Amino acid sequence: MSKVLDELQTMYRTMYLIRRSEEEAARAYSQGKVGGFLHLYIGQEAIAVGAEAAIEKTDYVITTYRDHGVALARGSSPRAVMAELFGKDTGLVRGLGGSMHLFDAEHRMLGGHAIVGGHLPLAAGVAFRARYMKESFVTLCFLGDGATNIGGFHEGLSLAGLWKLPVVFICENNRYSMGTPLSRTTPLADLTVKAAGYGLAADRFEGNDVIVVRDRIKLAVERARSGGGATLVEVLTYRFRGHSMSDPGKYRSAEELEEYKRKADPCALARNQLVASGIAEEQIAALEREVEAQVADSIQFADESAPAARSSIDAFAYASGSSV
Amino acid sequence: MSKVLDELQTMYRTMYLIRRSEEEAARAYSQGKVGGFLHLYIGQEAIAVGAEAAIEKTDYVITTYRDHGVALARGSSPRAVMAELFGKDTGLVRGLGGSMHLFDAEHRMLGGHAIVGGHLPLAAGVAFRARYMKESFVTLCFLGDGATNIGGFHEGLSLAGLWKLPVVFICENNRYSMGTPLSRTTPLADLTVKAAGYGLAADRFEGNDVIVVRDRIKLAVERARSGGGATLVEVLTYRFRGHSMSDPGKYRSAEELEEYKRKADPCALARNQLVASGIAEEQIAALEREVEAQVADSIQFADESAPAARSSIDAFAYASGSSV
Amino acid sequence: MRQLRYRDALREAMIEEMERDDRVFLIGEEVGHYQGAYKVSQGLLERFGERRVVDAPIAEAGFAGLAVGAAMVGLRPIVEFMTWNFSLPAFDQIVNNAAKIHQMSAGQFRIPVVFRGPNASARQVAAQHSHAVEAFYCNVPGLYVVYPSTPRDAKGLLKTAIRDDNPVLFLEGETLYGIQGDVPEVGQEELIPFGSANVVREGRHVTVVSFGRPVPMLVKLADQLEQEGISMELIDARSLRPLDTATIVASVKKTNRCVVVHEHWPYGGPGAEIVDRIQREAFDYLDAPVLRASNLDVPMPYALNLENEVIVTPERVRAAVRQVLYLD
Amino acid sequence: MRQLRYRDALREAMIEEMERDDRVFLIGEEVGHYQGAYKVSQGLLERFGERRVVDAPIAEAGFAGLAVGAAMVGLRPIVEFMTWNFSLPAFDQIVNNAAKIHQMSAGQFRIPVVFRGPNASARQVAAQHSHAVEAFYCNVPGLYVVYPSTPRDAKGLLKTAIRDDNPVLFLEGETLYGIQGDVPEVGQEELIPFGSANVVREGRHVTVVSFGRPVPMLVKLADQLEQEGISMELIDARSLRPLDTATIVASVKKTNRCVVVHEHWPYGGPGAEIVDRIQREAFDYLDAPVLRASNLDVPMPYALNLENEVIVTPERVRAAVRQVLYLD
Ligand SMILES: Cc1ncc(C[n+]2csc(CCOP(=O)(O)OP(=O)(O)O)c2C)c(N)n1
Ligand SMILES: Cc1ncc(C[n+]2csc(CCOP(=O)(O)OP(=O)(O)O)c2C)c(N)n1
Ligand SMILES: [Mg+2]
Ligand SMILES: [Mg+2]
Repeated sequence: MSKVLDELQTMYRTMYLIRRSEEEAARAYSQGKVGGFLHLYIGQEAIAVGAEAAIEKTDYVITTYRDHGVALARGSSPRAVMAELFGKDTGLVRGLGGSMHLFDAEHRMLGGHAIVGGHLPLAAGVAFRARYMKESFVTLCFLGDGATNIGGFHEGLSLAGLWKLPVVFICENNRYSMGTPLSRTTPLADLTVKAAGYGLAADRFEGNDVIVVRDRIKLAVERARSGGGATLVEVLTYRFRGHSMSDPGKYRSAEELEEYKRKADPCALARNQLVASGIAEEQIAALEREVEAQVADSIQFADESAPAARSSIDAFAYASGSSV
Repeated sequence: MSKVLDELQTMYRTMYLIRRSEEEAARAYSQGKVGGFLHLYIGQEAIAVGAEAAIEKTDYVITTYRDHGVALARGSSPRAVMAELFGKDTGLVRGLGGSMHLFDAEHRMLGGHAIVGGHLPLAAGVAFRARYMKESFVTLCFLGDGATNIGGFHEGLSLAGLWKLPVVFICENNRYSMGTPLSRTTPLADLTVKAAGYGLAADRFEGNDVIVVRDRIKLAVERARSGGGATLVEVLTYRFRGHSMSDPGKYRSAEELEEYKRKADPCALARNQLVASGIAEEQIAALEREVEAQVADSIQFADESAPAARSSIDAFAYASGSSV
Repeated sequence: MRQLRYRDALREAMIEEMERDDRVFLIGEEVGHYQGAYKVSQGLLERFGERRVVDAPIAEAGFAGLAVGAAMVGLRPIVEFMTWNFSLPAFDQIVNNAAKIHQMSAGQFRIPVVFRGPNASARQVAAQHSHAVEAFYCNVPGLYVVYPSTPRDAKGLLKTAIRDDNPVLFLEGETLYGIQGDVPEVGQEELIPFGSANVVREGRHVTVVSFGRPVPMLVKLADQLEQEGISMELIDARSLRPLDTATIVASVKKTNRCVVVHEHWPYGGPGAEIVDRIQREAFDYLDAPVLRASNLDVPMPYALNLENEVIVTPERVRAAVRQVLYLD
Repeated sequence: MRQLRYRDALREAMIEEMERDDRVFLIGEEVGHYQGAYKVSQGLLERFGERRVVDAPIAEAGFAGLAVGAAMVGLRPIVEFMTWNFSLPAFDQIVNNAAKIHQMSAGQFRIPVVFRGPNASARQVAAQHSHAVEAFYCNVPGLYVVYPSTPRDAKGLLKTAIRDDNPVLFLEGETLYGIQGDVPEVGQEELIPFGSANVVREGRHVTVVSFGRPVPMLVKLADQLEQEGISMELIDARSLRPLDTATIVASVKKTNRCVVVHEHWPYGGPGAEIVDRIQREAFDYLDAPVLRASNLDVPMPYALNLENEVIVTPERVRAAVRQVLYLD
């Protein structure tokens, strides 16, 4: 199989892993096995997966509370992710963070962050290290369309623009912040109009085709890596579920949702591309079965793991020791 | 005398009042009669005065800690302003606010505010009232060039843009925020590039000619008043003194300062215009003597006033009563 | 009396005050079309329209500041923070503008803004979403801080807050929204004044002072302790700033022992303030040091079993009560 | 010992630590070319260059957050707030990011950031520029808070802060920068650990606990009281979180009386926390309630005569001392 096809297949595999993982997480939530807020990534899989394909393992990513897709795309263990949602000691962050706070140092995933806009300055800081140490890594910072009116967005982009930091801000415009359509949060039709105000480059595209996402993000990544500074990328997408599990989604019509599902399902799109490229249905189905098994395994693992450890309550309030 | 000339003379009078008032305040500061921070408006007089000439008494203004010029332009009593700097009970805010916090409800001056960017959302709120009550007043919000990177700027402009609020943001770009030239705080040469990111109109001009300031601000004011929404106006200017009295101003060359003083002194410019329009030197001198006397009177008044009242400490922590 | 949910009592207070005074309006994220993240504002958009029920974009410092500005020129905004956690990006607006403009202007301007929303933990929402903010804000002169635990107090205090000419921080509880309780009939207007604590239950052996979310748990605990022979007086401070020191001190002078119970972290805050006032004003009456039972001094963990240990538990309160009674 | 100004001691600590560790850098407004608003960083730009002495635009949440992000990936930033007042717009970054990322990531990331700058009133700068912020921050687990009052403590605590792997809030004083005092010779490295109070002066009749700016005033007061026959033990807590409860309690067990003195507003904060711990741990030793002398509970006025009354005065401390000694 060609390298290109191989990559598409790998990307589809991850997207399907995210999709199925999220669906099972939703089921677990309704069974009471997952608590708190659960923000699903269903419908947006092409973005995390395409972006991941555009960077190196040595690059960094940081994102919002809607973070499962990014973590899985980065390579975090599906078992550890699921166990985290279940609040288990085997979870990615030992049951301390839950759905909104997946951190994975090994995979250079700098967290899910739950205060809208609060992580953009952090992203600038991570990129600041590259400049400070003359290192060539790039930082990807995911954010929602709803985050573009808050101070953290402005200050993060201001610093990135001023110091030409190697960071790519990826605004996943899923057209809603919670129940509010974009048209009621900004007078702009195109969010990248904001980029010029920070001296940033900009890009904007429909983000349901994972190949397109990969290639367009790559442009911004290369710009950052080669000293060209930061880019604000607006990726148009749609979330197929409510904002979180507690949102019945009454603010949009069933027709609108169905239309997006029919026309813009990133998983279906990628699958069709595989089929169109001549991959046998059989082979795809095998891959999907493999993923199913992996997701089932992650659920079982999470189910059977020991609950978060009592000792974790005190163990992590402060870092012990110092650099001395 | 023509109405036009009359207006120019009135504006010059106010500019000269500000200039001389500030000079005397500086002297009083060095005599220990004024404490805390003292940020002078010298060099920027055309902006407050030109802007005032562009609005009605029923309009509102709000500004930063560099607020003496705006208060005097609005019509606050020079006595009360000076007494405030002296910390006296007869001060505009009874010695509670000092230089940075001149408020004057009667003249619809909504204060000097000392947290950079913090007052922009307030300005949006004042303008919000006009929309809420279907009133036609306009709000002017002054800010420094250094305020354009902070969250308050972003959120204030975002709301003003979203709801098309009748507010004019007047960025007094005096080329420095404290000791930092603009080039080290933003990659932009033109701050109004930011306006598009909020769906605001923009304007930008040299602001040392008070007539130009009046006419250009008027355009923005009319836009606001007629339902056209907010404008970001960048007015280029220069401050002739240090950031505050404690700043020796080592970050700029004597030549640069002298050049601005020679070419761009707004008071000298206005005076020259009066002369060029045929006003007799004698008449101008008489007006200046009048101002001198007024300033001397304000100093004497401040000097002789009783200190801030002990009772003011407790009297204003809370508003007594309620709307019941 | 009529039974009402805490959530509905809040809504009723807003409706009554909005009908009474056109200057009152509600602004916040998802308060309108979405009917409120926690449905406190359900139906308000339909009733009052977009002019008075304003959906704001995610810009807490922006709309908190907008409310302060609007108040300076005579409007009376109610700001809903989707949760109080999101007031942290607006901290400067509350502390530097809302709290100080009245004083800085020597009384020329008033800031009649109510900031409200759910406070403290809300079941497994982890470290960034579980702040009990009263320890931050109670320190600040110029602000009032209230934290009702019953539907009746919710309604009566919110009406007072809306009519007050000062900025009022109004703390609610996500897990309180659903509780039911007595509320006076519509038409029987009740304005509960700030600075008056509520003696929820009289007792002889020990005074327990609390506020907000832990109160319902303490009512149950009082029953249990009763059966164990311990008579517990329960005081719901409900208004934290101003604080009704007199009622608390009078109780301690009677029982001679006190435990203060709260959700905020142990260092400082109203918890420590209440202890300080008691030891200062009832020093000669105390038979034991005043103890506190509170959340543990750590960021809130997500896992339910850990959260249940971090949030103040009845067991910790019971232990403290027994300790001040020298029972162990 | 060598005499050094507080300001110069801070600078020396930064220089030594920056020379020791290339990952340490300074960022803030006017710290470089302008040589620091209060000249703490004078000469640092020349010495270390623009790479390590970074002038930031006015964007406190931005550069505070940038520092946290940089720390997550191994740098060790020192953030200078021109004054602590300007940390209020960055409150969320400090409370939600700096304080919590270590815990939320189950220890995968460390946040070795020092946030420093002058705290509390600085002579007639009025309501928005006079905050004593310790009452806001000491409540928050995940943070350390220190507040030295002498040049020696300033240097020794700042070095400890820079080497610590946790976020440390380092409070200085505009009116402390100029004071001189003993500092060990260069080469005689001194790291003062957090959580250890300093018994500035021993005494028999009453313990006065304080921290930060009021301490020099209290040293003078102790002299005066001595002449009036009152022997005052003065404890400078200097580390507020963690707090050296043991040293404070031991002193109170000796003197049996205590006054806590601070600049922050009276409601809550470290002031109330210290009282609480004393009444809890030295209950049987107290001959009088613990009293506090603090700034008045109002926004800071501008006029000098009013400011002088609002800031905690020696007269108020003296009155409290006499009261706990039942002398009036
Ligand atoms: C400062 C802040 N305000 C409010 C919230 C509550 N909240 C969480 S997510 C969200 C909507 C965000 O929308 P968007 O940025 O478009 O991201 P999406 O959820 O669509 O991925 C809101 C209002 C928050 N977490 N932080
Ligand atoms: C949030 C905040 N950060 C820092 C300061 C300290 N400070 C006061 S004025 C100033 C410079 C502002 O420059 P600019 O906005 O250009 O206004 P100008 O003084 O030139 O009129 C700074 C840094 C402050 N007041 N508020
Ligand atoms: Mg969205
Ligand atoms: Mg400027």
